Amino acid sequence: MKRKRTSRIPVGAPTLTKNDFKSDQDVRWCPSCGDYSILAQTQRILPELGIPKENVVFISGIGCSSRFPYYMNTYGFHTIHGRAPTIASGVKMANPDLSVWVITGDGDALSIGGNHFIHLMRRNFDINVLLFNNRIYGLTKGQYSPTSERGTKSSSTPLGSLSLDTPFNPISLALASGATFVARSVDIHLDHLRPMLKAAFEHKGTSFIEIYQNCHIFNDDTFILQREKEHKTDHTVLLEHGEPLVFGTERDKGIRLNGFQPEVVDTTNGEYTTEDLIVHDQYAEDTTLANFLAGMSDTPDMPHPMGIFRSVRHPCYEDLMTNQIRTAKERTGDGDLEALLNDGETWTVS
Amino acid sequence: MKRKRTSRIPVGAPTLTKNDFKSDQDVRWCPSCGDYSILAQTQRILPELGIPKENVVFISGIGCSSRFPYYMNTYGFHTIHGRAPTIASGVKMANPDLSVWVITGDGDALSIGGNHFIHLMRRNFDINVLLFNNRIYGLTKGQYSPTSERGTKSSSTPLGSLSLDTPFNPISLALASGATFVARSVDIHLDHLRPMLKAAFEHKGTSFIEIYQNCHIFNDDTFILQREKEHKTDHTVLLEHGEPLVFGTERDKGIRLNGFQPEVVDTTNGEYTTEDLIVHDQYAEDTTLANFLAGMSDTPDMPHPMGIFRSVRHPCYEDLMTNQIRTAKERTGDGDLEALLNDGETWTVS
Amino acid sequence: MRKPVEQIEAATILFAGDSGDGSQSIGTQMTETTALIGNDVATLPDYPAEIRAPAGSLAGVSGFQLHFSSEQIHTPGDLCDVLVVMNPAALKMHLHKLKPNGILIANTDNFARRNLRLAGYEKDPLESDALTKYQVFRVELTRLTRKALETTQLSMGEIDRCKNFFALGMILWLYNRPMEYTMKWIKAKFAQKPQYIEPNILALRAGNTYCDMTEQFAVSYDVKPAPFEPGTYRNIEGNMATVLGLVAASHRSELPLVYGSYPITPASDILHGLAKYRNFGVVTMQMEDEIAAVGVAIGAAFSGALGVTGSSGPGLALKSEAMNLAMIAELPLVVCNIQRAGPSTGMPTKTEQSDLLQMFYGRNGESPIPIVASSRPFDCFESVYEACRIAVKYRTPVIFLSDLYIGMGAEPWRIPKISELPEIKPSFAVSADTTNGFEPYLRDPETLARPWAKPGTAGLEHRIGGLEKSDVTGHVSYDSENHEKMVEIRAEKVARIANDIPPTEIFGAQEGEILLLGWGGTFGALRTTAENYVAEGLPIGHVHLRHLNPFPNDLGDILHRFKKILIPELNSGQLLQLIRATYLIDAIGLNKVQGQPFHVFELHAKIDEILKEMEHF
Amino acid sequence: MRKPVEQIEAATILFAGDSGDGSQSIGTQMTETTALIGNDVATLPDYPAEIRAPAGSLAGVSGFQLHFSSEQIHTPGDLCDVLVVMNPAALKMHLHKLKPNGILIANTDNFARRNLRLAGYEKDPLESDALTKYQVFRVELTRLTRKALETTQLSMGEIDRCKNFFALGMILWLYNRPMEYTMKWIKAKFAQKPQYIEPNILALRAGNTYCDMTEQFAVSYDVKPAPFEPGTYRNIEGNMATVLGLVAASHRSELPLVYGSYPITPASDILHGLAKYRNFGVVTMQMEDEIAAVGVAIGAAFSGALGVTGSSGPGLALKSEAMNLAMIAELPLVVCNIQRAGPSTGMPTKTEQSDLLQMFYGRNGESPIPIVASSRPFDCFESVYEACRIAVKYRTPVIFLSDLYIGMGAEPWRIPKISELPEIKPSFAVSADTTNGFEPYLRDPETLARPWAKPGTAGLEHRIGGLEKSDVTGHVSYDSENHEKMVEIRAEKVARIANDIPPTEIFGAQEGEILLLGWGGTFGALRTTAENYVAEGLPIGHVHLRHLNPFPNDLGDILHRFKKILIPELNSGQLLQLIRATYLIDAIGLNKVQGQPFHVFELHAKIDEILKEMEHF
Ligand SMILES: Cc1ncc(C[n+]2csc(CCOP(=O)(O)OP(=O)(O)O)c2C)c(N)n1
Ligand SMILES: Cc1ncc(C[n+]2csc(CCOP(=O)(O)OP(=O)(O)O)c2C)c(N)n1
Ligand code: SF4
Ligand code: SF4
Ligand SMILES: [Mg+2]
Ligand SMILES: [Mg+2]
Repeated sequence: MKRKRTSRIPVGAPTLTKNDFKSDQDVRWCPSCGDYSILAQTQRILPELGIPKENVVFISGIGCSSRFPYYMNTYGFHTIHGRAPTIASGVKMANPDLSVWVITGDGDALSIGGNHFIHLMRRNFDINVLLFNNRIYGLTKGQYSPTSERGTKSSSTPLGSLSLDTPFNPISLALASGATFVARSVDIHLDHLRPMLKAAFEHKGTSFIEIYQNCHIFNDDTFILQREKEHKTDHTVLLEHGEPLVFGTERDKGIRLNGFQPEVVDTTNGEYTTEDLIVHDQYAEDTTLANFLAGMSDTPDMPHPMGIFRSVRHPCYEDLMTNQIRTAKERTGDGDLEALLNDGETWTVS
Repeated sequence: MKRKRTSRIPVGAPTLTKNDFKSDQDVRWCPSCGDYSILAQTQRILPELGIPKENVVFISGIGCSSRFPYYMNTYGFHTIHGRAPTIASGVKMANPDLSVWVITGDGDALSIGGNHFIHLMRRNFDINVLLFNNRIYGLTKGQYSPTSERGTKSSSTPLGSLSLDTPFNPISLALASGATFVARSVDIHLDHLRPMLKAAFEHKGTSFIEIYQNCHIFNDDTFILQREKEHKTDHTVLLEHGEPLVFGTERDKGIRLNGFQPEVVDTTNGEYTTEDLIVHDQYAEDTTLANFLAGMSDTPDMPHPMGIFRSVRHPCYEDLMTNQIRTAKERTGDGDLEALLNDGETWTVS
Repeated sequence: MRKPVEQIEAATILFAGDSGDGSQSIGTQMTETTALIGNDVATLPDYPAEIRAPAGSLAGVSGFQLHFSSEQIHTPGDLCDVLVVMNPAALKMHLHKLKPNGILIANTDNFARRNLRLAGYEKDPLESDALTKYQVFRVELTRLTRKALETTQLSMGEIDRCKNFFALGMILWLYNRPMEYTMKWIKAKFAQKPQYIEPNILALRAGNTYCDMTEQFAVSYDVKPAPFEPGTYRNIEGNMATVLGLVAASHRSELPLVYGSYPITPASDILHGLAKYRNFGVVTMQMEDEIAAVGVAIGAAFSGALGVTGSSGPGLALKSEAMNLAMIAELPLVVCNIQRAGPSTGMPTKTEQSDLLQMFYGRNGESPIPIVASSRPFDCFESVYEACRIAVKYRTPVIFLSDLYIGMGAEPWRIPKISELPEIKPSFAVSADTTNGFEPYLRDPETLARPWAKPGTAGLEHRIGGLEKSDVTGHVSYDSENHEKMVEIRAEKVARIANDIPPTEIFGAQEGEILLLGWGGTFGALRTTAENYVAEGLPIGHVHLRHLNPFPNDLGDILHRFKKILIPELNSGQLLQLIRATYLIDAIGLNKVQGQPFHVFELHAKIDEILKEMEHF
Repeated sequence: MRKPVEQIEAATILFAGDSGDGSQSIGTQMTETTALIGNDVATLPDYPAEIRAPAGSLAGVSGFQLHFSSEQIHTPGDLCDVLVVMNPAALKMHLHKLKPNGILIANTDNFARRNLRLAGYEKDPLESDALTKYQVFRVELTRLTRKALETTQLSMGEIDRCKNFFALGMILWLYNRPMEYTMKWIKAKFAQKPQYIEPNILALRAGNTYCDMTEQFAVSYDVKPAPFEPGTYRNIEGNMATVLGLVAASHRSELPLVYGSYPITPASDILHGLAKYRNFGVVTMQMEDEIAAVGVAIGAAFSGALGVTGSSGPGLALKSEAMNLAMIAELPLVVCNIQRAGPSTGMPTKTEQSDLLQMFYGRNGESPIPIVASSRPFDCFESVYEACRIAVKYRTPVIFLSDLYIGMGAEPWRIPKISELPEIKPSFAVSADTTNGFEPYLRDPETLARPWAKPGTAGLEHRIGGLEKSDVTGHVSYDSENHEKMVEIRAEKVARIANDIPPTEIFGAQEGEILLLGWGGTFGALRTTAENYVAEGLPIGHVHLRHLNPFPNDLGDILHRFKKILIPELNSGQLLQLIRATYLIDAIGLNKVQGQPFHVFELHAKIDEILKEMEHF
């Protein structure tokens, strides 16, 4: 486990529970919205992190997902559309001791907020970003989003005017922006989501999790193949460090490299064995493998990788800045205001 | 050569020359600025494209580089900081017949304009984007930019406060955004730059060229290894479709895949031959190879690839939109305003 | 035996229930039917916050009010004659809007303990004395609907979703309205899901019959058609009228329409609406943000199209830098602002008029932009068309102001003839007229508009941009005097638009005691108020401004003809501030910042107060 | 024999040449020396467009004007006593600023054909009659410098770059100033490149000696020290004073300073300056754009730091949405706007005051934000400090307005004692005082400020945001009356800041004919003008506002004590508009929108005209 700056609850203090993290506000999402599950898992893992509740801050933009902070009995700021990464950076910079979480949607993070998103990744503040990807604008009633597939029918692309834009792959974008921790999970895969949330917390640096989330009202079942029990074993592949990429209900299929392209092979018919499969390396500094895995979800008929694509340790912005300050103070002493004001050539009139 | 929509000069019409593309404005860059060379090469290739001058539009943001349109005797719009891609998209959408060029800098495109940049790439308008990367903000007098290396000393990071952000790799970012044509060249490598500019024009879809450009005043020689004759053969590798990645003054070195990482090998000492080297495939749909090549310039001691990383044909936004309009007109006939206003339930009072 | 029918002049009905109860759709149906049989009608949908609140909660109540009359009306009514509530929360939220002795229809099936608690009632209000001053009709709406639909194949959940049509059936009976229009609509609406057609019609019929049969309802009402100017009419919402106005301007000017937008309540409907008209060559581009949205519109304008963008509240703040570029580049551009309650994210589903000063001044430097405001739902058509006309004629961005109240409200609209629409002539430059070659800032001496030269036109190659430009040549210029001149020309160009504005109409007294001066969506309340006073013979006038920048040339004169100027606004006094500064008149504001439109009685109260004071002194 | 020395009261010198000629650095040196020997001094650098223009062109001319005196002065002077031109373009651009009979020193070596043509001269003006009304000194500056440096190891190009110090040497002689300060500066400046120390000093000396030797210069001048209040002084530029004011506020409040910014002329220097003070715990973050820059400042404020952001023109437009968030979230935040000439990109290296109304109104909804404006270079220190004080005390964003003219201008500053600085007390909430737990919108009854509870404080966990908030609890609220109440409270909170404003000082007449009312960087010109009239015994007063929102409580009274209110502004009349609307006074504007500050004579002309009219009627 990496050293985190966030303070820990003192030994012996009463332990927190899930309920300590529930605020007094009624949770307001549509029935069956995937957001409920993500909220519940977050409230479940937080007491297990060993940090005091008052050190936790949730920052969000605007969207259905961005109402999240209101339901957390922690510090929270429901800011403006797309700008949560900037505000979160300020919160963290001013107090590196806080555990800062950004809650965002596919529109919030990748449409209006795309620039802050990529810049947050490259600065590597120790912030955790949870992107609730439902491939739609929920709050504004169902327009297509930057992750909607080309040809989506939506309120802004009604009959005769399907969407024309090629979607972003959030994982690829995060990797290209220099993200040091990149993972993917699913709203209702509780036993997968929780460890991912914890791993994001434990990672020192910006952690990004794309969470496939169902919008029951405006984009129901867009992730049916990756979400539902009966499909998911054939349409997702779990990434585990050091393990070959095996999947399928019978764990009989694997991913092999064919040139530079992924290929699904049957590991039971004798042609290939697990030896031929790609072995996952989440700690690789080079992003070629992670990029390759990211591309799979854009490739027809490929299972979508779930888990940690990349996890590497790079210096965090706030630490580098704190160091600069410390070094400067060591070099020239704590700032002396009197001396500063009187700096340079002065003269005295009496 | 792919079919471009842009109209061609009729056969027999007088041919244009470089001078036809020079405006009457004095060119105002510092002496020795790399921008001069890019301007000259652009003015040289334009007459060779076979399109009428009046169909050419240069759109820029703000920065030294963004003054470019003033010097071109074509249509031009020097817009606002970072927004050129949006305005160019509107120009192209309203008249797909135009040849639209975006001129931008590393700050303009990747700092304030980062979001428009990535969205332009994914929409794939048939627009050519030339990014003059000098790793600095020239116009505002030398602050570090999103492509400046970490630890840069600049006017905004003076003594004791070196820059802390990890730079973007523009090529990686373009690829992750779905760019269909991605290339790199150097301001003063005239014989390389010109064919790149032409290829960008010929490509149907958004073409992106990162041009290493020297800012003589605020960031002199940041690309010395890739720009100067005495270094460049060892520090750049030319990408040529179907060819192995060979470089070096004696063309004695090559790039081999070691696991998922690039490795420089000597092809003369018998251990490896050109057979072992990576062969470039610019037309690959899958971006793994292109991503891998992009990553090389972030890897210490690797030569920087020059040339076309990727060139694939995807539908263009403006064509898809034009099709929607055509289809709608075919289906329901040209819009009849009278009928539209009287649509739905009406009643008459007399 | 037919129950007696009473003739009345007007009625106001408010449907209210949980967001899922379908109040909006039966409200719309009642509006359609009422309009089609010739009443004048005005509506006010009242949405809860954008996100679904828990079923049965106060925050989840959705309402739809409509007012119809045998006379011309202008507002959805202050208080209601009939209130239909689907649950206790709806009752709690809206009871205060019911007139004394008004009709309350409540779905008793939803008044169980849980719902009462969610609405904050200790005990069932229907059983208490609190309602004695109303005519209360307790109807087991859910049970009756289930009964009526028991033979259908639908699940219980699906059946319950039909109960709003039961309620509509009742109201249609109560006001003697035919069911046929609604049936037709149900058929069209469920064309793809035919299993729902029959059940909804059954529910509608059942509600209707129920009233006929039960003794509860003794009398029904009739409202005769209103006198309308001859013409063909349809019912229209403000945002839809904006959509049509834009399509019409594009058609009439023969400029292709490029609408760049980013979704935001309550402007999104314009994007949704326009996206349907590809057959008119309409291009809609949902962009990554509001900046990109105005960017494509500016680019399209530069290319020679009709570039339009639309947004609300925070979106306008984001567009301001680019609007300023369009201003200095002197390109035609229309920016639609469908105002909602601010500041910041504010209350996105509530109405307000508080962006006026932002539209005037929200840009760095001296940046005059004309502003045209729509006053009522159907007026959005003409006003946005006028915005396009000005933009094209004067080569300038123009702001079109609407708001949530009129954008979502509906009323009958006399459909104009195409030939009645004013001309919009782009008059593109086709050749360089001067010996110096093409001069992109050589102006039309009358309008001061600069030439619009489309890329693709040989010989007119030129460069524009956001740096100050030299007069005539358009070259970049840092010259002091040129800058001052350009600042003045840009201001003068906007000022000259006043020459296009027809003489201001004063309703009521042409001079006298009080002038009600308004703009935007308050028209209905102000005009109704003025009518009332005029009917009493009091010297009160009403002027409603469509053009806010520039003001009409005759406005100063008019203001001086009245002793007091009262400026009611749904903000803290923004037009007030402009009028005071411009005309140095001690105008008075009546300001309401509640996310809700004015009630006529609020205006009456203020005017009476002023009149009293005036007598006093 | 020493040449005669003439005592004079004041002098104005303008150095002008190509951007590469070093006018700025010798101007700054002359300023330093002059300040150090005790004159009052004011400067005006005049930069060309941001991008280098071709050498010798008109667009490439860079100028530096300084005015020094044995009396208190407030402006860099209207017309010059001495004009030093390094090339014909500089002459062309600036000759009109030279007083009749003024001294013109020209580097004749640069008046060759090519340069003349670039400046648009047909023939050499130095040879023509055009200059007869001036004292012209033709100096072969380049040749003389080369000669003086011929023994050094420098290349010809390097030698030529020393010629500005030759010119400075001449001016130091002309005004009897010591060379030592400059020599010290040269040594420090080239500490890393010592090969340049000696040559530059040689050039300086050579220029000085040249004047002593040549017969051209017969007389030199002396300006005695000015009377200053006792204290320790330094020379300071406005932007540097802003930097120090921010560091001081951070230090005094014990709040760490987090400055988020994106480079833009002329605000970048604040970023550059603050970045040097890591030892004060100052965090500077160069962000991806202006939105991110204000975003980090807001985040830092939420975290309990002093969040500050700074920009100019278009950058402010971009920040407006987030400023609105800070307003409704009621967080302390300081937004610095170093104004430049707009609209749009405008003229980035020229000055203007045209963002005032944008700062007031450039946000959607009712969004009151206090505004504090600095009036002169050294006043930036106190004004920005005051902005921080208000932000922290009232928990509100505050706008600090400065401009390019004062930001880049310099003057002597009496360095304050730390103990003189007003107190800034963050008073963080530490516990929930009520039985309901922590209530983030429970206000201080006097200031209406809400509590500032830092994350990390146990028991005060709470959520805020951009949706309308319920009074006291801070929960999201769509309630109509709550909204109106909150809009009123936010306005009232800003209004109460007026209680902190000391009584307004009126310079000159306390009542009478004309009041000059100004704000911001026009202070110098207005005060000088007022002094002149007061010296003549005319009943003219001058009030210069630091607080623009709210206005001081006594302003209305003061305005009514004068017959005419004249509001000179470097815009088209923005304060004018506010004053007219607020006080219904027929104030008159004097407006200059040329990217240049006022000249005192322009103010005189206007006042004389008004006085004449007043006599008339
Ligand atoms: C500046 C601005 N523009 C637009 C909006 C309207 N808006 C609110 S949320 C949203 C998109 C929400 O989509 P997403 O981020 O995917 O979140 P979801 O609702 O799907 O969880 C939009 C367009 C806004 N609030 N502010
Ligand atoms: C909204 C806005 N913010 C900031 C600026 C100031 N500005 C102009 S150009 C520029 C950066 C230029 O850097 P780059 O894009 O790399 O271009 P270069 O000058 O290096 O060619 C900045 C910050 C501006 N003009 N507008
Ligand atoms: S609209 Fe979709 S995303 Fe939003 S709350 Fe409802 S189901 Fe969830
Ligand atoms: S500052 Fe740099 S980029 Fe700009 S013109 Fe000069 S050399 Fe070129
Ligand atoms: Mg979404
Ligand atoms: Mg650059």
